[in-house]
Amino acid sequence: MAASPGAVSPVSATASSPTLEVRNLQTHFFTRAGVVKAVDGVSFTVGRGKVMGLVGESGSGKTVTGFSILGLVDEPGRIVGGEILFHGQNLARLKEEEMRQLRGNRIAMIFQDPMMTLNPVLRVDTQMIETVLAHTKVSKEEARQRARDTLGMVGIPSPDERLKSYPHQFSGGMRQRVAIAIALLHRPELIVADEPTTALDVTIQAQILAEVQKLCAQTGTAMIWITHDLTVVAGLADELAVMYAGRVVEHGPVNGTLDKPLHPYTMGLIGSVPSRNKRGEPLRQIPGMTPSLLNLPVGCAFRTRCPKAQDKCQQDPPLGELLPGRRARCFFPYNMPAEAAA
Amino acid sequence: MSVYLLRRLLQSVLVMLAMSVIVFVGVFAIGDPVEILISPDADQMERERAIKALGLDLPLWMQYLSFLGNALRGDLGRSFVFNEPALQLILQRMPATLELALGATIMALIIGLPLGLYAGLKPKSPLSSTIMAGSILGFSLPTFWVGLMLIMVFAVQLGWLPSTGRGPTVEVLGMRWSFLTWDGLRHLAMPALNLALFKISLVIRLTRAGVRETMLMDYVKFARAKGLSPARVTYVHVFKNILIPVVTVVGLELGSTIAFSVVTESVFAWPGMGKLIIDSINVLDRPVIVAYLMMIVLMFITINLLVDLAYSALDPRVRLENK
Amino acid sequence: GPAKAQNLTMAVGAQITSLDPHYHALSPNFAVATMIFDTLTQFDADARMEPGLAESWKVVSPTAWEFKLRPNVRFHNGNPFTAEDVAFTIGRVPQVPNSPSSYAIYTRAIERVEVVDPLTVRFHTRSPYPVLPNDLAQVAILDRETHDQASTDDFNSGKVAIGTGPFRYVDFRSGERLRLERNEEYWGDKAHWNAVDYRVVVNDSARTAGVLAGDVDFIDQVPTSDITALKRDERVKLAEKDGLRIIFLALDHLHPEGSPQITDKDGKPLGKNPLLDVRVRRALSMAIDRQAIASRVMEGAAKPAGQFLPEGAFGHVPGLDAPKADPEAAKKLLAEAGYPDGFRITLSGPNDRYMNDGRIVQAIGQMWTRIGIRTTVDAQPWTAFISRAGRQELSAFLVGWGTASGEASSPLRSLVASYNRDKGFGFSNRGRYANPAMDAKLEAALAELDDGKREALLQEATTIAMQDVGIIPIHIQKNLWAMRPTLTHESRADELTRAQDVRPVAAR
Amino acid sequence: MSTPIIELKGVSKRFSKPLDLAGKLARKLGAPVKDETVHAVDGVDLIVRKGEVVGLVGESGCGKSTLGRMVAGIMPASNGDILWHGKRLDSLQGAEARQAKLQTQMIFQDPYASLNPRMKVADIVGEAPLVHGLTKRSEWDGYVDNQMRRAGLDPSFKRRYPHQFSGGQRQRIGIARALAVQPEFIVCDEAVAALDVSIQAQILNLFMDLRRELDLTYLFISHDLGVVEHLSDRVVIMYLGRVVEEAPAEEVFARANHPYTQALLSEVPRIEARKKSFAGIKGEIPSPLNPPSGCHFHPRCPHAFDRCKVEKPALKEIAPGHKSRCHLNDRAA
Amino acid sequence: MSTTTAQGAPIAAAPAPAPKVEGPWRRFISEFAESKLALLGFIVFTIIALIAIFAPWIAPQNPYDLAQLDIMDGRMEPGTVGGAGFTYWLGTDDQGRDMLSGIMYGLRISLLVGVGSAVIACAVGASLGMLAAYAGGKTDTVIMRLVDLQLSFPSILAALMILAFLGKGVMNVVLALVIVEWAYYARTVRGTALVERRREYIEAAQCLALPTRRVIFRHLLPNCMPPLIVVATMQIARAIALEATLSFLGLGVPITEPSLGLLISNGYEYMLSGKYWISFYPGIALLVTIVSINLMGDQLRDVLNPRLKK
Ligand SMILES: Nc1ncnc2c1ncn2[C@@H]1O[C@H](COP(=O)(O)OP(=O)(O)OP(=O)(O)O)[C@@H](O)[C@H]1O
Ligand SMILES: Nc1ncnc2c1ncn2[C@@H]1O[C@H](COP(=O)(O)OP(=O)(O)OP(=O)(O)O)[C@@H](O)[C@H]1O
Ligand SMILES: [Mg+2]
Ligand SMILES: [Mg+2]
Repeated sequence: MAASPGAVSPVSATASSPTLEVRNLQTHFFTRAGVVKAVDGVSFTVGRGKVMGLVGESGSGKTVTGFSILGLVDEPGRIVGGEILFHGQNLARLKEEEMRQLRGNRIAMIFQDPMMTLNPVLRVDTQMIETVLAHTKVSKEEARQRARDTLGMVGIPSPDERLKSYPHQFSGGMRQRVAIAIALLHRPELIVADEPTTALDVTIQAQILAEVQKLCAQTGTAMIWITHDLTVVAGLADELAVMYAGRVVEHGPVNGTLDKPLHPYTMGLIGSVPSRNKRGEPLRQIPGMTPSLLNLPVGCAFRTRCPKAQDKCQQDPPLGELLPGRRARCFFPYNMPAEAAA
Repeated sequence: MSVYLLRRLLQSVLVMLAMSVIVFVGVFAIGDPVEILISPDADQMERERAIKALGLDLPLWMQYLSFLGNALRGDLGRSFVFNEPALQLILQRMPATLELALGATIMALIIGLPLGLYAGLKPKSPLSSTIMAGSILGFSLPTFWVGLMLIMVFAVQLGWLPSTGRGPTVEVLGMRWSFLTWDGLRHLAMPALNLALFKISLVIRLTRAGVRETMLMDYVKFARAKGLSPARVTYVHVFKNILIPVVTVVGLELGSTIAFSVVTESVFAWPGMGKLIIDSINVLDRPVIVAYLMMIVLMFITINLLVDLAYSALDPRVRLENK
Repeated sequence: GPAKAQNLTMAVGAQITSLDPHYHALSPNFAVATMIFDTLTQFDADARMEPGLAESWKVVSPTAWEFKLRPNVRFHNGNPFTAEDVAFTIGRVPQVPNSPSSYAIYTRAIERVEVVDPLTVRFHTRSPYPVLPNDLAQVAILDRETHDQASTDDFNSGKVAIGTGPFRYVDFRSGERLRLERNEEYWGDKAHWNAVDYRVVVNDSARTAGVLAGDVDFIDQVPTSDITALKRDERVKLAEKDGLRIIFLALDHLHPEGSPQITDKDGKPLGKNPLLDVRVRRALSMAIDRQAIASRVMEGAAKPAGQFLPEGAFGHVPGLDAPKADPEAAKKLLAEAGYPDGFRITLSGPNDRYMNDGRIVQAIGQMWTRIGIRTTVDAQPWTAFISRAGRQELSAFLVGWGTASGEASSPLRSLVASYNRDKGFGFSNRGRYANPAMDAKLEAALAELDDGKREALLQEATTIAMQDVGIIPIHIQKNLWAMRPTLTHESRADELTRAQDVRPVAAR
Repeated sequence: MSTPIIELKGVSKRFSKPLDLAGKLARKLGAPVKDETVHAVDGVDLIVRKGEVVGLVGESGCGKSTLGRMVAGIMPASNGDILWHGKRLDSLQGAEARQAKLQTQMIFQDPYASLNPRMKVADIVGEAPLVHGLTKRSEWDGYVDNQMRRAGLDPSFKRRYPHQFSGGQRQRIGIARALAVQPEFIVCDEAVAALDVSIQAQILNLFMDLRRELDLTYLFISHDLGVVEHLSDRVVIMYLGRVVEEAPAEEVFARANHPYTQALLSEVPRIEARKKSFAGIKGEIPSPLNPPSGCHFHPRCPHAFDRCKVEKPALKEIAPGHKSRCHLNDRAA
Repeated sequence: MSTTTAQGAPIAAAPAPAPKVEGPWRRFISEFAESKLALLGFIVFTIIALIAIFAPWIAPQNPYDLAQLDIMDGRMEPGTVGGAGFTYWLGTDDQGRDMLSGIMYGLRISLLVGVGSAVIACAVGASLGMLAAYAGGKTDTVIMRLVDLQLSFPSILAALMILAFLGKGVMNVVLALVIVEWAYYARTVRGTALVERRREYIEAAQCLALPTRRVIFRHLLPNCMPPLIVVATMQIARAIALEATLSFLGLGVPITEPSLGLLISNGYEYMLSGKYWISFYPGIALLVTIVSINLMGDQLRDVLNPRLKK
């Protein structure tokens, strides 16, 4: 086993090594209509205590990326390539049982729809306690205690009573908080949050974002925050990865990326946020539609919609570090110092 | 809750009233009971006497009103044939039918749930296809035919089980039950299986469909994301959810099981209500037919109510109004 | 085993509706009654009258009969049997409340019962009534002391199921089974069985399967379809007996200007009722191949018939045989009657009442169709069928008649005598056939106390009815029983299935 | 000023389950049985003039859609009057009623659920014009093509079914369907909420183009303040069935008066705000089944005082064209 | 921005290449055909249906014509040559009816009864269910109480009484089955319609001022079809089996025009005596028919279930 570097090495999280490093991940769905390359060469890293925003439009592969990390890709999907290094250990190679030990324990996930993630016929305490007991050998009472504490932590008043409730007795925002509490039960090192506030109101969203921020800061948990809402990421994340058609097209710190995006797609995305536009004036929009993942054109997938596309774009651009700490998958990026100089 | 019960009660009364009218008119339309009951040696005078004795000389609406009047006092009339209170006749035979129907239901659950679960969890495996194709047999083969086959194989050829009839009974709660003795169970086995066949298929299908749908739900994936063992995901998260439709339908089917026991009871000479009703229809014994149908409707309504209550107990989302 | 030999388990195909022997005149009920109770007179296996609780009887005047009763007979509860009991019984019969079919038809002729002494009783009739002993064979005798005020429920619950018969009541569950034990004090031949389990198994195949599987020792009403199988099987043997039940066709005589279910070939009304023409009736009768029906449909369990009763019965006309099938002659007759192309007719019948009833009507349908009468066959459950037949809605239909008394007066009076409410004639004459010549002969016979003269009159009446084709007789059923090979059965012509008729082979 | 296209006067909508026989009986017998009533919309006054874009904002469940449906004539009001060009909507008969209905069209939140999955695009778009005689069968094809083109859809897609389109395209079908009956007024009920930012921009642009070309009037329902700010001339803010604030758009975003509006504005995430710390209004949205007494917002309001709990504040004009429903305004005065 | 060359020019605002150009029918068919079993069921059912339709032309005998039957040929074993020199490949029944022809004609009756009753019951039930869902209030209550009444009345008993009332005949059996079955459809449709009615496309149709009838039948109904079709496939099978049971109980179709059920139930009496073919071959035919319908139904259920699709 030692032969495969970093495979089963006992995890000693040094401050320098990132919590998660995804390298060239490829997850494909083998459907009747053909192979859907939902994730096709995704790479990014998330450091300890950092929040990484994963943005991109619907269908660009954000959720599948999240599921790939947790090893929850179902038939007909399969991880066909790449590495998912969690503290250096490649999750893609783990056996199901080993993966199960990690899930909910050291890596947790929060799903998009707060109405659907909790089992409607089980009480909240059951759903929380079973999660505790799945990974630690404690008594039921201790497990309940932990559940109660965690519920309190996410700001649910009188957790004792609430534990005995069924999910339908909660509002959407509270359910999402329960889901977050479940994710936090084992103080995971990594949380994948898949659009956890998209279905919620602005006011409730704000409450949850506040909760999350506090937690990351306190526990040093790394977080991948999946969303298509740039404005949320702007306020929350440290780093940003932008996905387009199954690939990360840009990756870098939030500040730089949002202010001076490199990739034309990122540029277009930011441009279409209404508040970035003058009131009443036409919004800047990206022309055209997202291509089908079934038959992507060769080369840069964005080129048919890109204002800067050229012949060269018919080749595949690599995800290169174009500026320090900032990588993009483009031959003709924006905001390059050279261009600025020119 | 009280409103809910009250509403159900009112509805039941209406339904039973409607039922009694339909049956009265229906039986009247089929034919003349005296024609059937009377001895061939009789003459016209005897016939007239019999008509009078059975109260059939009055116009139908008067017969109905007097029935209604008696029914309000708890008297559903006396059987033309047996000269016993119709209700008593039915109550005597009810345990036999109930144990048959319950036996069949339990059998259906014991056999159907595991098979359905397997077929739902592994929809592509050859065994699942076999289970599903096999389950079609459950409702394609006519009950009476399967019944006779069972008798031929297990009683006539192999001699393992008694061919027909009900075994020795034990009196509990003032009723005679046969499932408490070994011989009684042996007698029960074949008819119950015969009756269960359709329900086994039903349970398999419901379970499979339920499992397949539930497996796609986000909360199942979330349960896996929590790191639960596959067994816990299946047996707690999935199973409890599919139990709801299964229990509902199986409960509701109990009513039709009792109705379908007509066929099974006549094939296996099982002395239950089903046989009674067929015999009564054959001789147009109207008081028994009416009483039987009233009982069936009452039973059905009760079962429906119980199912609804069970449903609300199983599925916390459903609350009978007004908490 | 030997222990088992003392017990008998029987499965019968007909429902027992009550243990009250006067509640519902129905032959399965009567079969049960004759196990627990006795009658003054009774029929032997061949339907001949024999003494029962009465040792002898004689006519003392045209309207009075004197019966000598059997001495030293006791009811199951030890009460002695006397003439008072007879008088009580005759009084009770018409009084049973709610009876759907009363035994009073058998006692109605009696105007008064005179108790002469404890063992002599005299019956006074309203008019000369030759068949009184036959009628009394249907009336179970009860104990005045025990049964005064006894209700039908009391019988069913076993409280007063007490008679003088060969078996005593043990347990009765209606619709399921009756349990009996031997009456050790019985006055006649004691029954062989310590205990009898008399079960009701209505489904034919279930009964057959039961005897094949060894769950029951004895069954009745063996379906003809199982005859071959049972004959081959070593586990069982069959018993058969020519019965008294005739299966026949009745034809519509009521509607002269067109029978409801007869049309011409194109479905248009004929304007008249062809069945009123005796040539047509004869043609219909001649078209039927009774031999084929008996051998193919009934698998041998029937005898082609040309009159109501089998040979040996009172009133049987020697030489009045079943008509030979002759389709050609039938066609000729039809042409003579003015129907060279035939017509259309619906032949109805029950499908759940007589042995193979549905199959017989189909077979007859085939045969009629072959002589040019296009026949639609309509077989329905008895309930629906008989009501329609009773309302004279049918043109031709199949029914049966069992002559329990073994005397031709019964079918003549009920089936072919002109419908007459006051005389009580033609009650079951659903086709409304009417023939005054026949009526006259019958009426004369019914008032004739001399057996010889009466039989001659009955034979004449029968001959008239048959030659006029008042009904079309098909066949007389054979009754079938199946049992373990170790048993024998004294099979009865009157179809009754009773435990006292069954014995182990060795015990004979 | 010309008569407004739509005027709402004290419009309310209650959803209630009337007691049936059993319920009444039980109440007679003394069981504590209440009929449940949801005040989805509670005494709303609103005016929409020709050519205007009115934004309607509020939390989920506050009654925005219900209001929109009543305006669009899908649902009758329980109380109050809805005037269409000065005429009471419920008093209109025959052709005029149909006209009123057709003149007001609605575009729905869920672009998929609002399209009949079993109809071809051409039928979805062209059914109503044909039924209402806006086009003849012979000219139908061309008519449908025009409508589709106007909504930015390639007419060659018209034989397809909704599931064969992407979200943005589906919303365009919905728009084409509404435009095909030549309305003057369109109610957009969260019409872009389900769409991606990039698609959302396309649709919003389309709305603005159409407004210019066809002189359309919009009631624009949304909970996304950013979108509303971008699009509308006037903004109406609802809380639990009541209008709490109403003002021209600039005014609202510059000088929000009602504490709820202020809280709402502070929560809107903005792309310019980096690593901000979120707070959230405290408390959950109360149930409309039994709304808080007095001012509905008082349990969550940081400035609530005793009066707020008992007395319902009135909607008062605090500046020209700027109304607010808050007791604080009285206090300041 | 200025570097954009002619060849690389963006295809501005070009209508997106739509996901997949496949009509719902084609998609439906290809998804349906995914299951080999369902395809097999379809093929078998087609053959059965063809046999049933063309029975009068392909059957060796007209088993319903009494003139062609001869009881002397009754109960002959398969392969026997009958009196008229006619080979009975599957034997004969008690009336001398050629079983092969009997089965072909019987299929006709059984399918007519099964499909006929399902179609009519579906039409009646669906209309009432839709009406109940759409109208709501009192109409809904009355219809649904009727449904309850019907469902609580054991179907066999109902059919028994109806047939006893109406008399025999294929049409009466169909009618009885319709009366027994409509409630299942009504309940199913109402359930779906209640959900569909709240969908926004119905509101959209209302908003377009379309006439109510049009909304119900053009918009609501088609979307309530999938569960209806699923129920229908089950009910066809159920109706065929129920008809067989009714025949067993002495009701059902006329004995001279036997359906598969009646053939089985006639032959049933001969099972014990080893004349298996009278009951066995019709049984096989019935089994194959119902199995093929259900194999199709099973796949339909999956194909039509949007939740099982991603
Ligand atoms: N089970 C599956 N079978 C086939 N294709 C799938 C499956 N699951 C996902 N995909 C495809 O993978 C692609 C990526 O899906 P994913 O759910 O990751 O998108 P997303 O970025 O999360 O979008 P959204 O914002 O809508 O959630 C989509 O094109 C989708 O069609
Ligand atoms: N048909 C109905 N029957 C009963 N209550 C209803 C009905 N429609 C809406 N309501 C209730 O009325 C209130 C307002 O609903 P409405 O849909 O108008 O809210 P909304 O502001 O549009 O919310 P969202 O942002 O979630 O769309 C809610 O509490 C809702 O539960
Ligand atoms: Mg996603
Ligand atoms: Mg809404």
